Amino acid sequence: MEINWSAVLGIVFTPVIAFLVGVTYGGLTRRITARIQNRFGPPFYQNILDIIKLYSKESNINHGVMQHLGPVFAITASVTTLFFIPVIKDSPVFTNFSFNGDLIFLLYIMVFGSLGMALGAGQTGNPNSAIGVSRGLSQLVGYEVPFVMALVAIMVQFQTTSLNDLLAVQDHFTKWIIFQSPFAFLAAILAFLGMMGYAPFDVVIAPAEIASGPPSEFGGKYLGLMLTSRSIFTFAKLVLFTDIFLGGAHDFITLIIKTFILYMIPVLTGIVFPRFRTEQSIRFFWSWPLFFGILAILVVVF
Amino acid sequence: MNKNLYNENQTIEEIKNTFHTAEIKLQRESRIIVKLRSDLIPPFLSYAKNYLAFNHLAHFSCVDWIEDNEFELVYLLYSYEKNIVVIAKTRISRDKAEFVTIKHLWRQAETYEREIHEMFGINFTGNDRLNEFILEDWDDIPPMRRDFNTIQFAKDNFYTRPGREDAQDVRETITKKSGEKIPDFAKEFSVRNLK
Amino acid sequence: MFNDKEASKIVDIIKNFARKHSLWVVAYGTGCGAIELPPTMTSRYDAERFGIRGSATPRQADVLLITGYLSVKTLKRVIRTYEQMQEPKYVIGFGSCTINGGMYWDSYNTIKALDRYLPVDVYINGCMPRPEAVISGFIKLQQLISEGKADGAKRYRENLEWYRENQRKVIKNWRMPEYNW
Amino acid sequence: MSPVHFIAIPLFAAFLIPLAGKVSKELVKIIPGLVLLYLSFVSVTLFPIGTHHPVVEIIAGFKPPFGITLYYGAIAAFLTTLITLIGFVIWLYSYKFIIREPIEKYYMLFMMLITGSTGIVLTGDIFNLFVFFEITSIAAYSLTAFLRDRDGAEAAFKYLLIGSFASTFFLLAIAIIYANVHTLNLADIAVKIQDVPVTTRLFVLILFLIGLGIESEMFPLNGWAPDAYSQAPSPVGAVFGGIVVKAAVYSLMRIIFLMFNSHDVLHFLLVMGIITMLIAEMSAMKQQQIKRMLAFSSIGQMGLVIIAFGIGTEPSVRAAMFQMFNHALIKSLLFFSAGYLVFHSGSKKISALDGLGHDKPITSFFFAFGALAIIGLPPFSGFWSKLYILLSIADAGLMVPVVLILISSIIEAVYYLRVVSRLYFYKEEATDVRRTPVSGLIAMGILTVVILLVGFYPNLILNWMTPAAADLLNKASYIKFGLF
Amino acid sequence: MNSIAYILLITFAGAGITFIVHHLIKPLRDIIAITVAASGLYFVIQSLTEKTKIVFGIADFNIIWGNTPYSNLFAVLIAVLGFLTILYARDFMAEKERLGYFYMNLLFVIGGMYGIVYSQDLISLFFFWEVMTWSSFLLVIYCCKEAQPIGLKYFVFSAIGAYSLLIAIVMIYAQTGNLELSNILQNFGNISEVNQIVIAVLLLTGFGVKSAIMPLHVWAPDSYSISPSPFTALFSGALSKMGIFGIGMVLFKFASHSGYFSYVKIILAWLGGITALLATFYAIFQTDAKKLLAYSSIGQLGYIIIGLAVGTPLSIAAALFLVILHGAFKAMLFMSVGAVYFRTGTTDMNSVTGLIRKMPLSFVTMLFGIITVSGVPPLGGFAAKWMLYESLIQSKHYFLVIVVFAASTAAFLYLYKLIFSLFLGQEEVEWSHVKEVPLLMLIPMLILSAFVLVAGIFPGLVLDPISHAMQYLGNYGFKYETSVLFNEWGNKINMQTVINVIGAVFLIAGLFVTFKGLKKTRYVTTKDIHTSGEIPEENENLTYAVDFYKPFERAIAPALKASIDKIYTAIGNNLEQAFDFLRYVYTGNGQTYAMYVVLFLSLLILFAELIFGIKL
Repeated sequence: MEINWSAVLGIVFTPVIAFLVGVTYGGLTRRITARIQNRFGPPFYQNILDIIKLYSKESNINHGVMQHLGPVFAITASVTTLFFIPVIKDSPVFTNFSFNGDLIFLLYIMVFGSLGMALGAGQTGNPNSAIGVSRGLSQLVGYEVPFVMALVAIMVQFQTTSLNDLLAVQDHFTKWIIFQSPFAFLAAILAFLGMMGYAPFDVVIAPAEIASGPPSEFGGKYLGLMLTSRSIFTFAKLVLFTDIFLGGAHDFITLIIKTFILYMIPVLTGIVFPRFRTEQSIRFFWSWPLFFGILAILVVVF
Repeated sequence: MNKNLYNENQTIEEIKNTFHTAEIKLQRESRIIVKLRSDLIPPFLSYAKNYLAFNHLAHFSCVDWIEDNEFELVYLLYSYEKNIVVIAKTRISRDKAEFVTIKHLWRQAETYEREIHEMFGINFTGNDRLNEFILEDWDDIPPMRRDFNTIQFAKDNFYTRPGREDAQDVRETITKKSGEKIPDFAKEFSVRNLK
Repeated sequence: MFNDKEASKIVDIIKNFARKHSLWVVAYGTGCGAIELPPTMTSRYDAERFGIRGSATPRQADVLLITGYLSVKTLKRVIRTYEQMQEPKYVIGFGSCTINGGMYWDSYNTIKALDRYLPVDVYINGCMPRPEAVISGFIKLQQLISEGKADGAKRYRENLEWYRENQRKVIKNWRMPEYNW
Repeated sequence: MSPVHFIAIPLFAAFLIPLAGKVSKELVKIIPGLVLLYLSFVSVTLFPIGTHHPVVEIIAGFKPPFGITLYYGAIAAFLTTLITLIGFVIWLYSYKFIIREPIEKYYMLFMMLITGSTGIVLTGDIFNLFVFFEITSIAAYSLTAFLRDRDGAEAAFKYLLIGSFASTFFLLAIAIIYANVHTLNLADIAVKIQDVPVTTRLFVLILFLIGLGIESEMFPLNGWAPDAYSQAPSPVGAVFGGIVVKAAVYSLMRIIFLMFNSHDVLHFLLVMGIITMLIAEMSAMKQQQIKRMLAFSSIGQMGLVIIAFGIGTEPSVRAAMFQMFNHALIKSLLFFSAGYLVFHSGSKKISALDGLGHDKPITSFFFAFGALAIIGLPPFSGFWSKLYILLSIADAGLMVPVVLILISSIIEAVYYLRVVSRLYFYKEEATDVRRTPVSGLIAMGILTVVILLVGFYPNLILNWMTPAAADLLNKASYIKFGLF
Repeated sequence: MNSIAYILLITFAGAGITFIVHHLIKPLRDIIAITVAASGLYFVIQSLTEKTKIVFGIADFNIIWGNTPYSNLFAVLIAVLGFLTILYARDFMAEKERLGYFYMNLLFVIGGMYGIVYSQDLISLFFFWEVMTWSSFLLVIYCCKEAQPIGLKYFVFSAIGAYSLLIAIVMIYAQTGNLELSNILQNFGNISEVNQIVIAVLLLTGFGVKSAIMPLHVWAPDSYSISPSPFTALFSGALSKMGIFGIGMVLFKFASHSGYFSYVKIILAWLGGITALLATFYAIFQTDAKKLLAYSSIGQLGYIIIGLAVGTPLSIAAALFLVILHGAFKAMLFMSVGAVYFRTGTTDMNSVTGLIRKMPLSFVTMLFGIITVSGVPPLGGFAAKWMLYESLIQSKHYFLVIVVFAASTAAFLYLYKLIFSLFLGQEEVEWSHVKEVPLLMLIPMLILSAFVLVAGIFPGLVLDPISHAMQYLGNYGFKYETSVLFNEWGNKINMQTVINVIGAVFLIAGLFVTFKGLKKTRYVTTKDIHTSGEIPEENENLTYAVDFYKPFERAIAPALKASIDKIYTAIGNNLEQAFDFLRYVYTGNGQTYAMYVVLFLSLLILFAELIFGIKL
């Protein structure tokens, strides 16, 4: 059977590129935060060095099979999410499996990773990680509801649940969904803040309070794998949002520009805001984003 | 002493006519030193607290007079209204180091007493928390007692890196400048003769 | 085209380069030196330029800072934290108290020479070194790492008995779990 | 082998027992058994004849409308079989149960009761009906007081007081009818009642309703029933629940359908039936004593039968008869098992029954079985009869009674299952060592087997119900045969 | 005799025999119970192929038993779950007493369920419905004294349900004159529209009680948690499906074409949604594992009801798929909680902790169970959820989608709490004696886990019988392949690729993590954790389980106040008071009774014309 080389190429390279872009974005965030705090900050490739250092750790500790597999769940979820999103519009290399899945599948696969990590963190036995997980899951319920509202509003407006159809609809600059259904975009972006886990909503991995929450017992290669999957996941979410709202990207450069702009929203809000308590963040997600979500659906219904 | 010391004198008068045996001395403005017999301390403290408005126990410490074989307990009381500090001193014997707790007057006295118990070995009856406080697994004699040779203990238990012999004794430079003389009893503790 | 020895050499170079530029410090201040760390991290001296970052738990950390005098009680916790850290780990001793007891040279409660109890890689002298000195200490550590000479963990592992014997001399009731490196 | 035997033989036995008592105690116990056995044999053989073609028996040669005639139709056949069978089982149960002193009095009264109820069912003459009514009532009064304790006497007195009301009103009604119509034969009255002036007919109807209403325990008139049932010994309670009340309801219905067969009267009966059922079930919920609870529950079931009769359509009467049959069986089973449970636990209180399920497994199994059957759960016969009643009511187009019946059966389920689960699950250590005698177990066993049998094959009984319902309903055939 | 008759005969006879055998030879009883269940399963499979019908008259109604594709679906579920529960019960109930009573009632319940599913006429449907009710009642009150009030509450609710069924049956009989299902359906149309609605609503309440829709669910949590574990697996797995079976019949076979009926459907859908949401919120704050699973089971039934009530072909398929799946994963979860109870003696989540290394297979079963319940891709739950959401979106129930999605996201919370507090977390000395459950209890759990996995990869296999059933229900067709699901807008999801991708990435990452520095990776106990230098003693309890979701509780506290249970208990109590007034009616002294008689007489005479009318 003839192997579709470009597809194989896509499968091999997409995660690598995603990792690199994600990691550089992480590095740039640290540099921008430093700049805002009036200091130079680490070089942009600092995150890569951190990850290489973690992988090069000589001794690794785990508390059992579930913790051993926790990061594996995380990386599986992020890579699978990546594969099911058309990274670059109708380029043979970078569409991977996006024709087989749809938005609802993506919604669930994004949760698969955090559940796997939660199970791994659970087995460590460290009370801090358990507290972190309970906060994480409560917040998850918080931001999922407005996000789904936004997605439902879009799906109904364009009568499709598949990402490729959405991309096909947004062929021209004015056709972007950010303009066609602004309320859905607003709800989704506010939910995106919760998804990224930056400052206002980083109660889950609060370093001082609960010793960095779930990953408190993860060291060495486990932490390395977790950070890799986190960067890939960030890239995947960014691409997902660009595909839904900003009409996807024809080539790599527009993709980078769009994703970077989107990425700056949670980063900049993160730097400015102090940390919310869990119930405050849930109440936040169920006030303004929910209001916009309902508005988005009402707009579509009438 | 030109400030009018009305408050201070007033307090001294009141203390004098309730505790006749007390030696009261006005050291300076807003500071009175009272020396009492050991069994008069608790009544004096409650009297000062309830009647003379000395409602703040500033400090409670102990001094080891090894020469007279006595411990000296020093209570510092402060009155917000009168802005005066009363220092109540008393002497208890060093061998039978026993005293009564004043926990019922000020709760924080309990912590002071625990520290004194750990550092000087004075047992306070009525304070039930005289167990291990700061030092963990300490089995030697209470370290703040003057008969406890700190340097010897440090030398035995801890490895000290060689090379401090020619260390300059900071006290000599001070005395050289100000012309004072190191008292002979402190001489033996200089770094030089650390064997 | 190049044999196994060169390959492992290149891998070591990359490893050391990464380890050199990403030092995660355990958030664990023992003595008065801990107050020196915030200024080194924040905008004026910005240790993050060198990849130095705090980490909440010993599992994630590489560098253990002993900032100042180390009482016997804290030594017990420090040993436990050190043993929980992962293999290429380094210890930096801050100030004269860790070098030779400092001003507490005659105290009954503090240890006088840190390297008898823990394998120290870098000492920074000064009765609390200023942030510049701290950063120079880190730079020194980074040099040692790149030359591969920062092998404190290996030394600890090899002559564990000697370390244990010193530690037991100071810590009376031992009751510590085994160090299963 | 004629219907007269049903009356003559038990009456003769009733008088024979005191004499036999002189000879030997055992004989006294045997005679009623033999008599009832023979009677049930007779009833079974006569059954096909009766249902096919009603047999009219003339006593002492006088032709109707003067002489006393016995009308042995389909319904009479069914009821006599029911009475004799239940009578035999009750005799079997009380063989070992009644051990107190005046045994021959007990069996003599028991025989009188059997004679009275069979007489009510068979007679075609209204005055004769009154006579048999009196026999049954007197036997019932004295049987209630059989245990000779304070409560027994008080209950019997109450029953006597209200019973005498019933018989006086009944007699008054007969007198008025006789004054206007000059005949006592039921068929004859049925023909001549039309030309009696309306007001007197109205008055006679009210008197009949009150008279027979008291006996068939309609709502305001059934004050006596709970005390009588609970104070009488349990076989007597079974007799009341199983036989006496059935005969009373039959006579009320016979008179209503013959003489006052109008829609309003039946509607009135329906309403009274519903009220009786609801009030009885609700008060059963609050009872603390097990036999009083059973008494109220049997009043409730009778209310259900009256409702079915009140509908007045052919299927509903058939369902009512089937319900009467089931109720007789299940109620006697419940009274029997309750009798032994009270006997073992020493007190009438329900709370004393805790944990009896473990050390008296068989008796409590029978009680639980009876409880499940009476609620109307599927594999038992109670289910079919309740179902048919509901179907016939719905057929007649009324939905409200259906809902009310179901509500009352929910209440019934609650208080029965409360007792059952108390029996099985409150753990108590075994205090009483006496075993239940075998004869009691056999009696209960027979009833359980019959209930299960009818539960699986209801048309065993149902096929006989259709002719019985027809016989009760169409006045013309009764008159034709009655007047001979 | 065809297979249906065999099934019913064997099951009911088997129940009787087991009861008798229990009193004679104890070990034989288990073998008989297992063979009875196995033969039931065998004949059900055999009956799938043949189209049989048994007709016999009983009391001038003829009883018809026959199997339709729709009933085959449920019959297979009952057979499989029944067989597995009895297999599981053998060891679980080994040393408990009154086992004859337990097995008899269990087989009665299974027989009752077969009867319901195979009955083609309303009389036998009601007959078996009642048999199932009282035998399950006897099982609910099996365990102990506290079970008695719970059992009574269960019986009263199911009696209300059963009697509303009976009223509906009686009305149908009054309207159409006969009770066979086949000709009822023909002339169901000519019943007046109002009656159709009333009958439908009555049937829905009747079946709704059994499938625990919100207002009628009050009995469910207590009864599920108090009854013994093997029976709870069957109770929530199969018994609640009888309610769903009925609702399906009503919504599609008895469906009247009047406009109002669509309102009934919408109300039912919203009831299902509220059930799902509130049940999930209650489940989150439970401390007892079985109570938690009970509420979760009510929530899942809410989804099924939504699927049926929405009515588009895809949503019915989702509902029926969930029926099969819910049976499997709910039984799995109750069995693994039962396994924990079997070994530790308690299901309280605050005391049991850290059993993963001691009971690995039960852990795997529960892991598969919670993955399926949460609907995360690799396993079957995702296919069901996917179909449900697609159908809800396409059928314009936008806000219902949001409610359902909020409920299923909140489900992650209690699912994680369940597996975390029982299996993960600190490994305490207190539970060091625990070891894995015997083999016979493990087999059912593992079979169900395998089934759930296969249902995830090849949903088509399960969808085939479902599409036949839907053909029977109202010839609804929907497009699907063995492992690709489609929605009405033509979008599709290929489960095969999903599983391949996840599997491949998982494998590569797993190998990488395991073999990277394999020699130097070491296992440490849960006591060797970062406690900032302190050394925890051996028996020091570091578990975090009490008030696990306190912040979430503070966030949604207002929503939890409303509880229907209080209303019901209030009704119950003042009904009790109402009956008290009767004490004044039956005062107990003769004179008042005599006065009643006279009063009644005078009343009759006064209102004679009114009561009896003139035309006597």
